[in-house]
Amino acid sequence: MSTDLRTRLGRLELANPIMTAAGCAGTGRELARFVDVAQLGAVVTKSVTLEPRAGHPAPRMAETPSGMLSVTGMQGPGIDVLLERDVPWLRSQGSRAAVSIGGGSAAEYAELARRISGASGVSMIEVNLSFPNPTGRGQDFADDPEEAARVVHGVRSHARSDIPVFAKLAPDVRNVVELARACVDARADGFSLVNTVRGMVIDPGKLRPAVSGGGGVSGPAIRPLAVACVYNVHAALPRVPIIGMGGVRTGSDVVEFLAAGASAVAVGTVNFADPSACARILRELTEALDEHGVSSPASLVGAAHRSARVDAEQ
Amino acid sequence: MSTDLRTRLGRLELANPIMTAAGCAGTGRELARFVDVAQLGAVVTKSVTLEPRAGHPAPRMAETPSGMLSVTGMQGPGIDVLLERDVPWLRSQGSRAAVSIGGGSAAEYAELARRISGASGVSMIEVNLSFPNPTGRGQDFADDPEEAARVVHGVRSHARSDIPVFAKLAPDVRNVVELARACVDARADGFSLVNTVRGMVIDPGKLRPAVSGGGGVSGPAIRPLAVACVYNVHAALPRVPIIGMGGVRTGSDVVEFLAAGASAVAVGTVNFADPSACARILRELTEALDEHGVSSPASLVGAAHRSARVDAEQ
Amino acid sequence: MSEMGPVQMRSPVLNVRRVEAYHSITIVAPGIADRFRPGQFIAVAVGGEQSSMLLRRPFAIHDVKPDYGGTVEFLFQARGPGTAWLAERRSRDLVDVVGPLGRPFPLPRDPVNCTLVGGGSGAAPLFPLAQALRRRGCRVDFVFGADSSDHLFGIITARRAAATVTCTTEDGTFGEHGRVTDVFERVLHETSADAVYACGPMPMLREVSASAARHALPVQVSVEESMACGTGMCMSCVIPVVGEDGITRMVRSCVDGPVFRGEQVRFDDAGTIPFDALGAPGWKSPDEETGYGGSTREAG
Amino acid sequence: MSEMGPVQMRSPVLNVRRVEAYHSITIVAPGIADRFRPGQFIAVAVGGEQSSMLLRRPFAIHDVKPDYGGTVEFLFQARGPGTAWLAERRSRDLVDVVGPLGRPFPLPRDPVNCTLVGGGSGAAPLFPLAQALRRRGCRVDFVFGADSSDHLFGIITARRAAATVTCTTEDGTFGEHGRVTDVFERVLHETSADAVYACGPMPMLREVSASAARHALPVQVSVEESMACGTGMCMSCVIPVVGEDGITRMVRSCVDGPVFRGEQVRFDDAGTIPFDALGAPGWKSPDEETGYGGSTREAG
Ligand SMILES: Cc1cc2nc3c(=O)[nH]c(=O)nc-3n(C[C@H](O)[C@H](O)[C@H](O)COP(=O)(O)OP(=O)(O)OC[C@H]3O[C@@H](n4cnc5c(N)ncnc54)[C@H](O)[C@@H]3O)c2cc1C
Ligand SMILES: Cc1cc2nc3c(=O)[nH]c(=O)nc-3n(C[C@H](O)[C@H](O)[C@H](O)COP(=O)(O)OP(=O)(O)OC[C@H]3O[C@@H](n4cnc5c(N)ncnc54)[C@H](O)[C@@H]3O)c2cc1C
Ligand SMILES: Cc1cc2nc3c(=O)[nH]c(=O)nc-3n(C[C@H](O)[C@H](O)[C@H](O)COP(=O)(O)O)c2cc1C
Ligand SMILES: Cc1cc2nc3c(=O)[nH]c(=O)nc-3n(C[C@H](O)[C@H](O)[C@H](O)COP(=O)(O)O)c2cc1C
Ligand code: FES
Ligand code: FES
Repeated sequence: MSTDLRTRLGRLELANPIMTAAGCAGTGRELARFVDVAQLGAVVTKSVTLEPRAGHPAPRMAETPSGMLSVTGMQGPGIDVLLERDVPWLRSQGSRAAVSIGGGSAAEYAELARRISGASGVSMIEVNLSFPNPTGRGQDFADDPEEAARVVHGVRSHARSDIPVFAKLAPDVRNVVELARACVDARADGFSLVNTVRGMVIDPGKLRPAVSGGGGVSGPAIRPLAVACVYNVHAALPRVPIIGMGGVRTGSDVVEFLAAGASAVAVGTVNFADPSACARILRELTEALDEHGVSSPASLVGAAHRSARVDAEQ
Repeated sequence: MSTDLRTRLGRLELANPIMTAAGCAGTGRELARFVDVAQLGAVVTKSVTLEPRAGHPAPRMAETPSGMLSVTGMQGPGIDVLLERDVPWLRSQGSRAAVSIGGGSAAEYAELARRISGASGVSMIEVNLSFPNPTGRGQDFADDPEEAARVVHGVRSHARSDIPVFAKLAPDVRNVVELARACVDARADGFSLVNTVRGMVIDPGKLRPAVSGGGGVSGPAIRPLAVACVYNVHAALPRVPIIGMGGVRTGSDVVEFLAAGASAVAVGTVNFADPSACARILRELTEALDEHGVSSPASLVGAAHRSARVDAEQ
Repeated sequence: MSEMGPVQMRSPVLNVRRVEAYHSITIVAPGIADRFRPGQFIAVAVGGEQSSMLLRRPFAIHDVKPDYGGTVEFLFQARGPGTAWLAERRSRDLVDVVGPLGRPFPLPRDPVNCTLVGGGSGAAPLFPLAQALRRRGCRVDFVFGADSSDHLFGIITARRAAATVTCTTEDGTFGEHGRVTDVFERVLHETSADAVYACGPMPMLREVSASAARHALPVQVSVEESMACGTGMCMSCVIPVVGEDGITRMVRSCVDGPVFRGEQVRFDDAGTIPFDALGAPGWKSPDEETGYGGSTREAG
Repeated sequence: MSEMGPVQMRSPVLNVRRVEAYHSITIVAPGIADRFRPGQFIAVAVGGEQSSMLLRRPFAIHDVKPDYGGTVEFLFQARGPGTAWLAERRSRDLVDVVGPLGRPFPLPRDPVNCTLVGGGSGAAPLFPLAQALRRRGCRVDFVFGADSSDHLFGIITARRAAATVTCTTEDGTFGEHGRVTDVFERVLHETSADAVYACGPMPMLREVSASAARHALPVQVSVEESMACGTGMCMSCVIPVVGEDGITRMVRSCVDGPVFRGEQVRFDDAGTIPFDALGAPGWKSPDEETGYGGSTREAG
């Protein structure tokens, strides 16, 4: 069967549903040594702030069972360098660039959206809400639906109308559906699910945290948490497009996320383990679609909800 | 060095800090075919309800990377059978019995505490708050600090005063510290951290949830989430004893939980993978204490906080 | 730690070989071989110490021999990553194994005629059963069914052990074209069967049990429910079974089974909680659940 | 996919042997051998496809040979579970490897006198460096230090390649009793060193860099910062390095290193974000953090 991998995320069309996750493919250049970045659905850049940031001191990571713990502390060059240097490079490669943003206040997020809209070449804005909120009662913006909505609303208002705004949420919140509803009410165009989950590793020899203050857990270990989030948000908001992520390692993991309700998926930590993973996953996905006898990934989106309904009716 | 493994959990003294996690050692009899249950700190029985329960239909589990997803739906014989049949058996083996309880309302939890207090042989009550709350605005009692506190308060009021009441919390709540404070204010004597984390697995062939409705993720995959909870609760409430659990597999994992602030640990999913794990872990812990040059597990409790303080002062 | 309970050991692999579409592994496991009774299984850890695969894989014991103090053979199909890893084992590798587990096939007191029905790899545990039956003077007749000829195994051994061996394949590549259930009743008649034993997929067990019931023959079935521990600790392998008292209970197939009396298993209700099962919602206390905001977790 | 960038391949193991306290593995990896320049490393996947160990382990390339189209040798100590797994590999096993990675040692244009300092397994990458230097007509002098004699390796090879080889052990079991830094300045004098290369633990690199600076000698150091990807994608391997412009940046030791000019590495500030580093808190925009209720996650 001839497969058509084209994927719609709201108004945005991608060549295929395989993207990179923010912070997990460098600027795109590092990944490009192993994978033809033009062949990916999109490359999402590491969350960028207004100003350059040096990030968290090393050690920044520790291995965990089937995952890793990390905290980079948003090290990055700042939005201006990103727009002048990295986004044009991605465009020059024929790649779609999505920019992930983070800030210390709703105003900073809005300003980032404004600058991105002033430049060219950015296909999507991903709003990383797992950023410490200095004033809110939650620790991150994402821990409080109201604060999250305020940020999303500001970004949507300042972003060019043709650039979709996706809200990125983490699974370790009281109720991810409640949060998602708040973001949609604030006019988010879609969701990126999920960010890392708070965790800690203590070095059993040194008796101290391996990464000071703890960090975020990512990788296959959190895949079931991510799939549950995608499933629940899709059940509640079936028309809002979702980019699923969290431990995607194989084509069959992509099928799992599609069936849960994601329209596309992003590959994160597995790029570190297997730098050519994106290309392999794309191949495996094509084979899996064939096995299911469908010609496009869209046919599988939400399939697990349909089978659950059939079960319920019987 | 001669090691003294005796462990205090508030007023309760255990022979050593290795316990079994609720629902992960059967009634104790199943584990007893592989491990001398009298040599454990305590055996925690599967969460019991007032009436017998048939539980969730099969399939009830799926393997996940370094973990598993499960939902048994609280299958069990009901409190009366537990107190007449299983607790006396554990006592006859010379084992300490802790009973985990669950219910559909604060009144049910309180009634369970009353019945346990009327019987003999129960060393501790563990209050499983990850039970669906039919009336609260959170999905589980544990999703809402007020509801959780109401349950804990009811149990504490109806339990015999010499039976410590431990509140069991899960990591996927907005703020586990806030929840823990609410439970302590309601007179919880300690905490069991953590319960499973909500997740889902979708069968990529059948395109449907492998366990209908999803379930709880357990095992080494969630260990970093569990360690972070223990660390944060201990930082906020350093005098409240904690039983740490979530993916404990080796003696060095025990050291990790002790250093994070747990006074004892429970072995859960790993009993399924390695039925004699508890005995092995106890040996490994003894060796690890030797390597650290300490004679008791208590010396390591909270060690990671002390080293973090030293770092901060330098 | 009961005298004859299961043991856990690191067993050296004696040999690995292909048997048609299957892999056969023989391990040196004296403690397990000693204790074994036909119908019991082992649970094997897969992937090594740092494996991401936490759960043991259950396999029926196909043969035990006295060599090297006691060996155990099991036979499997490489399906997923766990069995793929097992298929790569070489002799002298160590595997961590627990067994023997589960309730064995009960043996008849008298020398009666027994028909043994195996579907696919479900034939594996019937070979040691046949031996035990023959030692008691029973006549044994085999009925084997599989998708195709390469999913049948041990036919020569079976012919030595049994009075008759009848085979069916769904694609007609060996024996009769069709399913075991197509020939089963005929074999019952031809062999004057007094008792039936069966192991294979649930639909086959259901039909075999129903046929046996129609002929008023006692039938023991070995079920293959997905298992996380195999030792009775996790409650994941339950099926609805009617007890002597007429009450249906959700029982663990790993410790209360895998062998059950066919008429006691509620095949049609497998994968559900029958409304009349002990502790079912509505049975006494309703199992209320809210649909609030998402999935439920293991909360019990 | 740049022509001379790193490649990823499944390489067969040619052989595994013990070298004193180390294990040496040689793999057949033509693409890596072709591209290799001294100082570069490989990143090896450990534990097989279903491994719970997700991250690759970085190892310096110790030797490349033209045999079988190109072989690569690395040398390691079995420390944790990943290296323990590697130590169990046998010839013909396949390992998934990425390389060559990182910035190689820059070579002098002229035939100068070079002192190469290795601490423990840090000596490994200095052997191919020595060969390359000798091909340029440089004089090579080795200084090796280790805890004890069994942590020194390749002394005979070193003696063939170098004018002098000086060894120190902390327990005095071989060579001089003490640390490399105790003998390093003496060797510099005796050999009229023009340039220094060093690989080993951070404290050693710091002292070697400081000594070289006192003697106004150029020094290249290869650092060993803990790495998650080795390919520049994860930002976990950063150290503070002063650029040509005098500005300190947090740079990735996997792609911007592992080889740096000694005087550019802010050894005393490793493991911190120096207050004057580009983008440090207070440098421009303060990195405000709340202490509310728990740990922070990766949020960037
Ligand atoms: C009592 C019993 C005896 C068995 N005897 C045999 C035998 O003799 N030969 C044989 O080939 N197979 C047998 N099976 C099935 C065998 O256990 C599975 O094929 C095997 O576990 C699949 O593992 P995997 O990693 O390849 O597959 P995966 O699908 O990756 O396994 C994932 C998880 O699902 C479980 N699982 C998957 N399929 C089954 C299944 N059919 N039954 C139970 N659990 C399953 C696994 O144990 C594991 O926990 C038996 C099962 C049971 C319960
Ligand atoms: C550029 C570079 C070159 C290296 N070359 C060599 C060499 O030639 N020979 C040698 O014996 N060792 C070398 N190392 C160190 C080697 O990578 C570690 O010993 C190894 O990763 C430990 O893995 P493990 O699973 O045994 O230990 P674990 O402690 O279980 O590893 C857990 C995690 O920490 C990381 N890690 C642990 N120790 C180190 C370390 N010292 N450096 C970097 N990461 C670490 C691992 O990569 C892994 O991600 C080098 C490291 C780097 C960065
Ligand atoms: C099959 C299974 C059944 C469980 N049953 C209960 C239970 O009845 N009550 C409870 O509080 N926790 C229950 N848990 C959670 C465990 O007690 C434990 O908190 C959790 O699994 C984390 O520990 P682990 O990773 O070591 O398993 C269960 C877990 C599993 C896997
Ligand atoms: C090292 C590292 C850096 C990350 N940086 C970012 C980031 O800058 N912004 C963001 O939204 N998510 C970031 N993430 C989260 C990932 O984009 C992704 O949401 C998460 O890791 C789950 O996917 P995975 O399991 O495939 O990695 C980072 C994750 C890792 C491991
Ligand atoms: S498999 Fe765990 S109880 Fe049967
Ligand atoms: S190890 Fe990932 S960027 Fe260096």
